[in-house]
Amino acid sequence: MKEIKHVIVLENQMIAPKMYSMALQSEEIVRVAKPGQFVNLYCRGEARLLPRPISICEINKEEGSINLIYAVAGKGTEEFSRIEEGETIEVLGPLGNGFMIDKSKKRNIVVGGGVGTPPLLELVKHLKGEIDVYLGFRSYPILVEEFERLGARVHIATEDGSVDFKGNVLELLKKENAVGDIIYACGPKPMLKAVAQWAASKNIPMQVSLEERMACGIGVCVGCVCKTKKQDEDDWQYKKVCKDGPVFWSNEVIWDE
Amino acid sequence: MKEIKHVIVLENQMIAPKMYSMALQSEEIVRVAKPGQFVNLYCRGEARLLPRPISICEINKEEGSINLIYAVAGKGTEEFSRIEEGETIEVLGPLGNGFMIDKSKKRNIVVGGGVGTPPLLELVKHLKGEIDVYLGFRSYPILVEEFERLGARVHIATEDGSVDFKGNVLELLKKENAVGDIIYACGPKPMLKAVAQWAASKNIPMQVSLEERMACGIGVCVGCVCKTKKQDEDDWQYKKVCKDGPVFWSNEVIWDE
Amino acid sequence: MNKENLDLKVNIGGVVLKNPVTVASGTFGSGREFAEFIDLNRLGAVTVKGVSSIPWKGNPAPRIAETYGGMLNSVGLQNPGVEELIKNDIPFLRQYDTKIIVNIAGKTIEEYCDVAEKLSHADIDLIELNISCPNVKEGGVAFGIDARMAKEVTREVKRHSKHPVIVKLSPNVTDITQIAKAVAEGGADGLSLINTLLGMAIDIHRRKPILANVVGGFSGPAIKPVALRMVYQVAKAVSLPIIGMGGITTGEDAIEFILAGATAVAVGTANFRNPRATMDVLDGIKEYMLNNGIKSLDEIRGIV
Amino acid sequence: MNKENLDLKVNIGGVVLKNPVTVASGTFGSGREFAEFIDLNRLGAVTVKGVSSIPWKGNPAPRIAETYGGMLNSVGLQNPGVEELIKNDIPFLRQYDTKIIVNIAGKTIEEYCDVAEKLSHADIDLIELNISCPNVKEGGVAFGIDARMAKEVTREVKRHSKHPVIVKLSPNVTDITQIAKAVAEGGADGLSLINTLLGMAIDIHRRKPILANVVGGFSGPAIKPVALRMVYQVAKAVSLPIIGMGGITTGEDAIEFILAGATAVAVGTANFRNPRATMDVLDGIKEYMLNNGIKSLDEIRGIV
Ligand SMILES: Cc1cc2nc3c(=O)[nH]c(=O)nc-3n(C[C@H](O)[C@H](O)[C@H](O)COP(=O)(O)OP(=O)(O)OC[C@H]3O[C@@H](n4cnc5c(N)ncnc54)[C@H](O)[C@@H]3O)c2cc1C
Ligand SMILES: Cc1cc2nc3c(=O)[nH]c(=O)nc-3n(C[C@H](O)[C@H](O)[C@H](O)COP(=O)(O)OP(=O)(O)OC[C@H]3O[C@@H](n4cnc5c(N)ncnc54)[C@H](O)[C@@H]3O)c2cc1C
Ligand SMILES: Cc1cc2nc3c(=O)[nH]c(=O)nc-3n(C[C@H](O)[C@H](O)[C@H](O)COP(=O)(O)O)c2cc1C
Ligand SMILES: Cc1cc2nc3c(=O)[nH]c(=O)nc-3n(C[C@H](O)[C@H](O)[C@H](O)COP(=O)(O)O)c2cc1C
Ligand code: FES
Ligand code: FES
Repeated sequence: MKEIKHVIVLENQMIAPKMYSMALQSEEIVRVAKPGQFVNLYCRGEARLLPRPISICEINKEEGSINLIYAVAGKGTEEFSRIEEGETIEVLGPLGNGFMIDKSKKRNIVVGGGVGTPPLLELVKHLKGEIDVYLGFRSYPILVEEFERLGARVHIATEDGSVDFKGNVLELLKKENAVGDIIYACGPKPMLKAVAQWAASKNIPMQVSLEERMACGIGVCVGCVCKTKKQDEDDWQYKKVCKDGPVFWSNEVIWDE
Repeated sequence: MKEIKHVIVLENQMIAPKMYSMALQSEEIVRVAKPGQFVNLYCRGEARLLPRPISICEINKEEGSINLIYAVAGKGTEEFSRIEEGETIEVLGPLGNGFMIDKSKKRNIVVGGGVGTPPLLELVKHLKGEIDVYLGFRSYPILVEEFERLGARVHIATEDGSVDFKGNVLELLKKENAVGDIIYACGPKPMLKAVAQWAASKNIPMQVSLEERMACGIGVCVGCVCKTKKQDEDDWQYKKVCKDGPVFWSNEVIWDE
Repeated sequence: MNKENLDLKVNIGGVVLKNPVTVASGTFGSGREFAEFIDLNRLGAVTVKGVSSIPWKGNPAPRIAETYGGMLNSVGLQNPGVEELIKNDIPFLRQYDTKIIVNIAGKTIEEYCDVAEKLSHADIDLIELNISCPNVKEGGVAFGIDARMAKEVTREVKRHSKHPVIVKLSPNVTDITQIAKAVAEGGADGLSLINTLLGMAIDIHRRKPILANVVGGFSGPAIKPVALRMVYQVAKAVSLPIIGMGGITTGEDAIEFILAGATAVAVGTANFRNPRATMDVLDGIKEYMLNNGIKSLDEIRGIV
Repeated sequence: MNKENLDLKVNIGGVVLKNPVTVASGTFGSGREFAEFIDLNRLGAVTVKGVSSIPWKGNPAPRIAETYGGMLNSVGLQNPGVEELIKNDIPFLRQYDTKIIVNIAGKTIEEYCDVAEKLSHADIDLIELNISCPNVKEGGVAFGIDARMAKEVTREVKRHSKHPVIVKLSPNVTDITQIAKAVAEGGADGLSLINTLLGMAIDIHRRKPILANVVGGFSGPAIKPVALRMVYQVAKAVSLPIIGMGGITTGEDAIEFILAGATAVAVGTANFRNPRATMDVLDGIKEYMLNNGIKSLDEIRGIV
């Protein structure tokens, strides 16, 4: 039977302002996890009942551990940031469907924005062919060396211009005349929407990993929906980000919300 | 200004089943505390907002610490029992008025029931003359040696007869033909009521330390009341246990609730 | 006395549940996902999420907000319609030795009756008539806050249903006993309460309500005192069996509701924090009975 | 911009508070005990505990129960009467540079008017008319759940009071905007909301309600979503200034209420857990204003 597990926190370090890297020991998660899936982390604070969904950033087969990278965004993640190595945390996962990896594509474009970047790292490990990673941040890039070590070409945009290109990731894609056969992306919704429009104009198929506020993470509460097209183009339905996603084909998503 | 302090827990040990002894470092409390006063302990668990009032059991001038003895009665005290030495706890106090010690009395009777026993230990240290301590427990006596070390004669009753006299403390008082000039008592209300009636029949003045559910502990919520007589015998009023007590003259208390 | 000879059976509108533990509609899907976490055979009943006669799209996201010890939702009864439920979920649930309660929604009396009628030939045990969803503007809650309308919709649905009908009450009323009495007059076979309170949360950084729908249904441990008070009041006012709910997380919570007069209890929001919550509640009830020498919950039901 | 040139002043019924932070009646006594913990001069106003025309004994103990993230009380407005307040507490509070709001209780319209009249010659700033205490059987809450009676008591108290009158609303109603509108028609100078929800807790070992009075007023962080929703609804429905309360513990909570439309905020149950809660709330409001470049709360009040 599935259950929430108490797992050991092997590492929990600040890697940038308000940004932490956490390693969790769990052979069970490692055994089945795929790039683009996420886990539910649970808070100790009794005032906070709902799980915090966090994407899997790396799956370390040898160590039997997974890596998560999370931003301190509120009370729950603030609580996580104070956990010391060796303590335990309650976790459920892996959850959701990961990226639908197409190894036949020769030229892969990977687009990340801010804390949407982490799940792309494990993804890149599974891609074949050329990989161009376009990342946008407010001011502190993360994971750049890690992507480079995997042989990807990394292109960086920062809003304040503190590193490399000053501007957003779409402007960077345009400026560099990015070309590819497929796009995998994760980041804030406005960024995904903008890139999806660009991809559509270039006729490049694109997968997006979405975020939404969740109550269960396992598909029962119908809380975490995104608007998607049905077979007949005019009609639409709400799909569950946690269970039907978090990865969707961008042309399925209705962005107008 | 007064404030809730984070103090260090010097000791936190089980002394009997579900019964713990906790030492807190606080020069400030030690400086002003009196026998029969209590402190508010606050929970970490966010679900539990209200303070847990616990009587001061001993005031250690040299160590600058106080001792508390508490039973695990519910979620809050259960939480306290898991605190490790060296950690901190939030505390406010001392609160309430202690016993009104009358050193002119030659023969002191001290009556304790269960977890009502602890505050009597510090009291006994301040009494002059002969001291007879009558204690009633369900089955595990506590603090017996401590009272004896102070030179008091200790008489014990247990409900299940596992130690000494089998029965309650009133029966013990009667059986031993207890005599004295004053009684100081703390314990469950039915016990206090019964002993108070006996004391009245013997014309011995008696002080009782009461318990009531509290929200503030500082006299503002008017939650923790006990029914007391007014000057004119027929009339009555609710007094605050936390601020007007917790110690009252037994003939002031109206026991019929 | 041991765990085996405890009598946990309860009777709701003529249907016997083997134990008093069910789930709150909308917090358990149709049970499929939870079958991976717990043995559904151990539940007295599974209450499936609200269905309407045709598919409902529900409200825009965000639909979820966390609050101190609770949560808000504005799902708005998104569901694939009763026919889909009958085709896919009922056969799945019937594999298990547990009763099936179907929560039904509608915007008009006709819609409610339509669902009830469609369910009449389905292999289910009880209908739970939801007249209290705060997330649907037309109908839904309107029926739950007006005694006359509550009585009418109950009577009509009873006429169209082959199954016993439990009516689920809204807590967002001045006097819940008045609605309970009206529904009893309408012929309800049981009551369930409470549905969610109406609440709100604001994102102070975006300066907007967190929920796209502005307000939402408030549930979880935070609301338990209100739920318990209402179950107590209603149990004193009418003699129908009550499924009590609102913040139940432990066996001790469940015992509080039973002492207040509930026949059965439903675990809701607690399922999100702990998918085994229903089992913990059931085990906790048994433990309390053993520790207190209680053979049947009838000994303590409503004695407060 | 720095802390000094923030404009925190608010106007309630013609009375200017130097900042929007006051306390919830009954959670602060008359301020005397809190003067040992905080500088009362920093409060926009002190709202003293409810007083009646003659002393009230209140309800039997236990009067307090803890719940998940909240508490219940059934104090029942124990108070020494308005004359005692005028003699002892008002002169004490007047030593401080803060406004004085006196919360008044009564069982009949005559009793309410009597208190208001007696206060007319007292050196206070505002009267808060409590028509919503769930712990007093006669009168009290009855006025708060009936629009007609709420209007009438407001009108009569206004006639007898020299001070502006804020009316404190009960949340235990189907539609709080209806009561708010009635009270506005009755001539109220402001509103405060919410009073406590009606709740209950049971001791499963003694198999009895924890409160001697069976039910009690439910307050604390747990109830914030209901309070915020009601403040939002009422702010949209009437144009009177609102003192928002219900679970406020931090500056962020206070900002939520102000975004929902509250003119001022009151800190209640939080005072019991943290005697400095009012100061934390005030400092938190200022910090939010500084971080977001807000000079006056008028810029954000009610914009949600
Ligand atoms: C599928 C998925 C994957 C994610 N992966 C990552 C990741 O790898 N790294 C990372 O830093 N963040 C990630 N997030 C966002 C992360 O879940 C939130 O930042 C986090 O829940 C905030 O919790 P908090 O208690 O700190 O914030 P609070 O604002 O105090 O949280 C209050 C409530 O809102 C919810 N919430 C707040 N912000 C978000 C958000 N952006 N998305 C979803 N729920 C939110 C919380 O879960 C909680 O229920 C992911 C979200 C989703 C849905
Ligand atoms: C003045 C005073 C002195 C006390 N001194 C001691 C002492 O020295 N040692 C000791 O073991 N106990 C003492 N108590 C009792 C102690 O306060 C309770 O046992 C404790 O608060 C229970 O908390 P809990 O969270 O474990 O129980 P829970 O039942 O989970 O508590 C729930 C709520 O009820 C209150 N409560 C429960 N039982 C009592 C009670 N008997 N009296 C008052 N409030 C209660 C709690 O404070 C809390 O607000 C004293 C009580 C008072 C009023
Ligand atoms: C996400 C969610 C969805 C819900 N959907 C329904 C529903 O479809 N029908 C219904 O009658 N109640 C619904 N409810 C209300 C619950 O069944 C229950 O009455 C309420 O949540 C109180 O119980 P709890 O505090 O244990 O969750 C829903 C509640 C939640 C949290
Ligand atoms: C112990 C206690 C006593 C109260 N007494 C009064 C009162 O005398 N008059 C009144 O109008 N409200 C009274 N209230 C209600 C509060 O003023 C406030 O409306 C309510 O508690 C909600 O705010 P909170 O959640 O911040 O406490 C009392 C509340 C508590 C907890
Ligand atoms: S979070 Fe519950 S369905 Fe997705
Ligand atoms: S506990 Fe608040 S007055 Fe005693």
